[in-house]
Amino acid sequence: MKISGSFLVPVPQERAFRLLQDPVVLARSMPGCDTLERIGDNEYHMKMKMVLASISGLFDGKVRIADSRPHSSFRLIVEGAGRIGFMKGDGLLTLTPVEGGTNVGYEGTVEVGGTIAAVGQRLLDTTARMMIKRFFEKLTAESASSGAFSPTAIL
Amino acid sequence: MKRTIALSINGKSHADEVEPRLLLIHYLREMASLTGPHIACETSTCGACTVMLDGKAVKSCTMFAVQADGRKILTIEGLATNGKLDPLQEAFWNEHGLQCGFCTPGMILTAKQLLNDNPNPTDEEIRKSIEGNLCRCTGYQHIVNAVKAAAAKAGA
Amino acid sequence: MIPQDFEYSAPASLKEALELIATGERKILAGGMSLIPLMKLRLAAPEHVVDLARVPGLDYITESGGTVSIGATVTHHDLESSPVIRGRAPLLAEAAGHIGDTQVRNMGTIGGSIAHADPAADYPASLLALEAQIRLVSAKSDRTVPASDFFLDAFTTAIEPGELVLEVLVPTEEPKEGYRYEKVAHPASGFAVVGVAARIKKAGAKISMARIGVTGMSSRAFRALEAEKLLESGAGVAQAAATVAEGQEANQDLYASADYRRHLARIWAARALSVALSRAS
Amino acid sequence: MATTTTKPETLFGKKIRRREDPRLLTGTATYLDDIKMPGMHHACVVRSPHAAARIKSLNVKPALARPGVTAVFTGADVKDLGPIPCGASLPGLRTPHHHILAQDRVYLVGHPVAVVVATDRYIAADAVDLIEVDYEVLPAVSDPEKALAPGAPAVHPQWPDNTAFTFHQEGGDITGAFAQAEVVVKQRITSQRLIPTSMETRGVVADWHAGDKSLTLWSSTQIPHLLRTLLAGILGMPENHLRVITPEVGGGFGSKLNVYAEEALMAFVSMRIGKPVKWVESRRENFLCTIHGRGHVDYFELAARRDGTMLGLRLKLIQDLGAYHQLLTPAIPTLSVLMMPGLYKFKNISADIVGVFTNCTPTDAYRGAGRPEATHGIERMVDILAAELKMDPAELRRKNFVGKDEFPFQTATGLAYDSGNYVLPLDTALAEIDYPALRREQQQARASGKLMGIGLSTYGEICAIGPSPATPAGGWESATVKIEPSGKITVMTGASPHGQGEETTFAQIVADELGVDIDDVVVVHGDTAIVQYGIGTFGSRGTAIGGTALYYALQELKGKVKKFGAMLLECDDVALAGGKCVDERSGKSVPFAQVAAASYRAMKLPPNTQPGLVATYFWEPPNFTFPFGAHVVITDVDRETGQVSIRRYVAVDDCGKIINPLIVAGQVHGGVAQGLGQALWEQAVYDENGQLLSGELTDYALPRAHMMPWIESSHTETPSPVNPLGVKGVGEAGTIGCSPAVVNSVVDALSHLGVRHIDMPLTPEKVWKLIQGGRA
Repeated sequence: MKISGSFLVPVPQERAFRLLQDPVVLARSMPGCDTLERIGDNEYHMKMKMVLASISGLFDGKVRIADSRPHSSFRLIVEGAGRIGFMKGDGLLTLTPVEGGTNVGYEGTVEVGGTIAAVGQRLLDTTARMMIKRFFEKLTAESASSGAFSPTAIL
Repeated sequence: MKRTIALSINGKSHADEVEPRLLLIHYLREMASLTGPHIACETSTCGACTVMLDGKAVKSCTMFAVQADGRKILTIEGLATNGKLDPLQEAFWNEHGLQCGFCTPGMILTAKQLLNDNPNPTDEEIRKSIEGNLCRCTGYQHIVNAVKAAAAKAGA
Repeated sequence: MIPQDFEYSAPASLKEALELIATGERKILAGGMSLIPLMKLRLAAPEHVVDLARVPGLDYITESGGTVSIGATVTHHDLESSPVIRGRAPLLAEAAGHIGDTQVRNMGTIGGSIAHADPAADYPASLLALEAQIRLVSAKSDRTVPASDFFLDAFTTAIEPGELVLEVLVPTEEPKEGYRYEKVAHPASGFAVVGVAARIKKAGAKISMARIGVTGMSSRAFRALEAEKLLESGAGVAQAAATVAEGQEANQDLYASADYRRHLARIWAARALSVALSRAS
Repeated sequence: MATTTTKPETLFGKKIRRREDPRLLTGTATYLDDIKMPGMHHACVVRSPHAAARIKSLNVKPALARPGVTAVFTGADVKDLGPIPCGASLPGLRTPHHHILAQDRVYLVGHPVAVVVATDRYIAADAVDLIEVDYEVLPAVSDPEKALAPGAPAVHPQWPDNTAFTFHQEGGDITGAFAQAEVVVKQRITSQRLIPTSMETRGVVADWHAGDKSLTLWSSTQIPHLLRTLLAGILGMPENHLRVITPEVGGGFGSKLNVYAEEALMAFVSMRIGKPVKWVESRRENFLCTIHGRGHVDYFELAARRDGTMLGLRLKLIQDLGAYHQLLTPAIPTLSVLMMPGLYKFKNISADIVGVFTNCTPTDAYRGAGRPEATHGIERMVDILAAELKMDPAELRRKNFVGKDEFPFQTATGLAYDSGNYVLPLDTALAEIDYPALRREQQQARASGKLMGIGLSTYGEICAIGPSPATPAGGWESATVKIEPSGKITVMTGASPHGQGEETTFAQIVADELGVDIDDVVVVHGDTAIVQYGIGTFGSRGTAIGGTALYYALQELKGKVKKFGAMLLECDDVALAGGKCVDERSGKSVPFAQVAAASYRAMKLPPNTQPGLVATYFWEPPNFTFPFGAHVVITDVDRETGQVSIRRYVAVDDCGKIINPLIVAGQVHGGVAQGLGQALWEQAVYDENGQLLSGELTDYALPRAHMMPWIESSHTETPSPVNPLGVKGVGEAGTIGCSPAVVNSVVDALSHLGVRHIDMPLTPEKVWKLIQGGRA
């Protein structure tokens, strides 16, 4: 499934770019992210608990940052697998300065498998959009904070 | 932790210890040995497991046995009285309202509620009332005929 | 398809129920029509299920002072066939008749349905159009939230941890009002691809009040405020209906693209409004 | 001895209510999942969530540690068992070794990886979640045309072109036909993947008896005997140590005409644990692990003269096979080729099939099996030609039909159509709807902006499959008829029905032939220990072949009964009527019970006659049968939404002689429902990675009661000369006739907007977009 959209992050482009690649910020912003642990350059092991009303599932996966072009674009690849299925999101994020901050455009694909693919296709698009929205909302909130992140967020 | 439930099935009292997660359909089929209600989907879409709970058609695959504690259940096995088929069973037979028969117990019990609520339904009302019961064999036409025939007989 | 094991409580009073859900991960079971299929697929695996069925007195439908009160465990079937609802909130009765199928309507409850907040559920469109209120209680609180503040996003409501839906409060429709719930049902699931609830009051030949709720199109049900305003300021149904999807993101799935959903919302809004208008006197 | 004169009424052609129904109506029938045995274990299969992956590691220990779990088996345990067989043979066919459990690689979502065995099905389900499999995900391909493109991921690494076979068939002079053509119409037509969805999923119970090294296996199958033979091969056990029983079968539609991994797997499990074991397929497994149907991309070219004479048809057929061959997978598209010419007399055809591997569920026989695809193709092409020539589609059909005096008719595909009168059902159907008046109404509707369509399908089909040379496992059928010592009659048929009502129609045949009360007849099927042998019920063959075998067995038996009857009545010849042998000259008679008792007691035997009253007949049909008919559908299309509604559905079918009109009507209705499902709603949708997105009944739309139109069904009766009953078969007719009629109707509704073709299913959005101006 293809996804695309954009959000306004109310900080300058450079800072937006840094925030979006900061594992601490990512860990706090990605919905359900429990832990994010560095396993290589721009690569992190992630544990996630997705909760959507009654639906919940534990996922074990990876977050990867690639094709980074400071401060204009990079690819964010998030994948996870658990008992209820697996998912993989691969998106190109493009940053452009606009009035009031930075416009972050995203374009990419979401793949799912297992039970969530078999029974969830009706809700996949809605859910993906909702998760992305939550991510940017959290990111915006993070960007408003002092920037002094607690190092214990990364285990 | 297991719980004891007591309920009436087809007029007989039953009491059993069950896990809370035990689905009513499994309780009926495996503990009460009533294999008339069938399992054909896992998403509450097909109606093959339909039984009557306190007089209303429900999907027994989408209910825990513990929810039926203290209540009255009618399965297809309890529909005929003293060996005499219910008018709906008789009509399904006369009108060839079944082929492989797998959906039939659920179909009949849903139709039973329809005729209880609305003794003289139109074709459209019949079709609407059984929209939660999938049949892959009959194309439904003979089922509609059967429900109409049963209604006509009851009205006669 | 077998659920994971869980602990089960069937409290005998509301107080007990609220105490049970005040702590830990407790999932409330009402009719189970949304929860149990998810549990069978193991998409939901609550550790503790609290069944409301034994709590007495939650399945009432009463009317007083211009408000119909509907207890959380009233089933869709009871709602659809209730003389009070049919007489005083007929839009809601019409919506209830569109939910699922006979068996689902026999078990499913209004409280369970709105708490689940499926973006394609039928009730939210009508509750928005009716400007209904939802009463939420917990061991420590008791508050009433308008429907417009209740449905926040897909499967996301204003319900806080420890709260449950106690009742839905619906201002009575006037007998002269016209109403309609129209729905494009998904051929497999029966969920609303798009559902539109419309209410119209007339003053002479003019529309004095219009309320439009739309479900299924977006990640949450919404009021088509622009269309309402247009109708109230003398615009025709077609002109007003053409605006219902404006400013809303639309869902897409195998059955309908986002564009087609928007289109359906406009068409079915026009159809629902036309029927509502013809029913208004 | 009484005398009798009244000739009993024959039951052939009568609406007899079914004899199998009382058990089904009262919930007392025994389906697979109703079987309960002491010590029975439950199995649950661990399946791949990926369409293509290497299994890096597999850890079963946590599952084994779960109390109640008896065993877990993986690919290594079953690697020496034989592969799941493919019965189709085509030149150069590539057949992947189809292990019962994945070895080191998985090829489709749902691929079985391990099996968990527990004392309780809840525990087995829990334990499945405890199996840890580490996959290295590989690229997959789910679209057959993309699979053929250079550089596509290879489903089976040893065959990088994903081509399982190519097959060419030609008849007549195709080059000449196209050279002569004044007009050629071309169209790409797809027949989407469908999921058969019998209401009862598959299931298996296996019970190993170590003492005599025998195995009893209950399976919800359409082919108990073939299953036994093939399973014995997989397991490497003597066939006569294996007994296969089909309990009540809750629908098949071709999907249970197969040998599946789980059947062998449960046999293996029971042998290993020494206990009976049960596996019942979940609906999701049914969607992923039971065969799918159709899956065609067809490129048609039809050559004709300007006067409408059709000259020749070319077809390039791309068959999506899925990841493996099941029993008949590669053979199904060859049936399409056979049926390509439809009811038309042109004699030049050319077909090229490419069978393509994809990382999807195997396709195989689903109601119609190859024939709906072909019929859809030719019936769409005829309409496209009619539009091109601005001819009335009914007129164009009449012009090209094989004439009623031209039978047997040799087709360019090598068939001999047995009998027919193709104009008759078409004209009957058109008269029924008042075709000219409807065309006038359509003009008015268009003038006022409304969209209504009239669609025809004049279909033919190949039934009674089939003569043995054309059927991989043999195409005959068998029957044994036994008059018990008490005079009651037991029939054992090799056709294993599952909803088709043969317990009734066969009893009707017996009652007529022997002149006995139908209630004295019991029809037994589906147990290899009781029934002689048989092929099974599929391909609209049950009555035409199984019924004919019964008919001939009855003739043999009658001869013997008459000998005993004549001996008892001391006359030369007797007639059979009213449950008696009657000496028509003297009027004396002797009841069956007495004749039977005498034959078993054998105090005295007629000359050259053995004791007992049993006859067995294995009948090899000399040809297929060829039913036909006309379906006419009137649709209204909602201009604003693209929603199609069916105003009238008229079906005039000719399935030869009709034994039980009630049952035939039921077959037509059910068939139409499945055809309509394909035309309007059903579609197995895979994403690019091989995930089945329409993976449950909440997304895959089966017709429901409120979605079905009233079907106005009637018949013409052209007897088949192929069998003495004159029957042709009706199981698939509705499905085959339906979908082109519906699509033709909707295209007709939209034709003045420039629409020429729409691929199924005709979803509202697809139709709406065409109304918006997109040509197709």
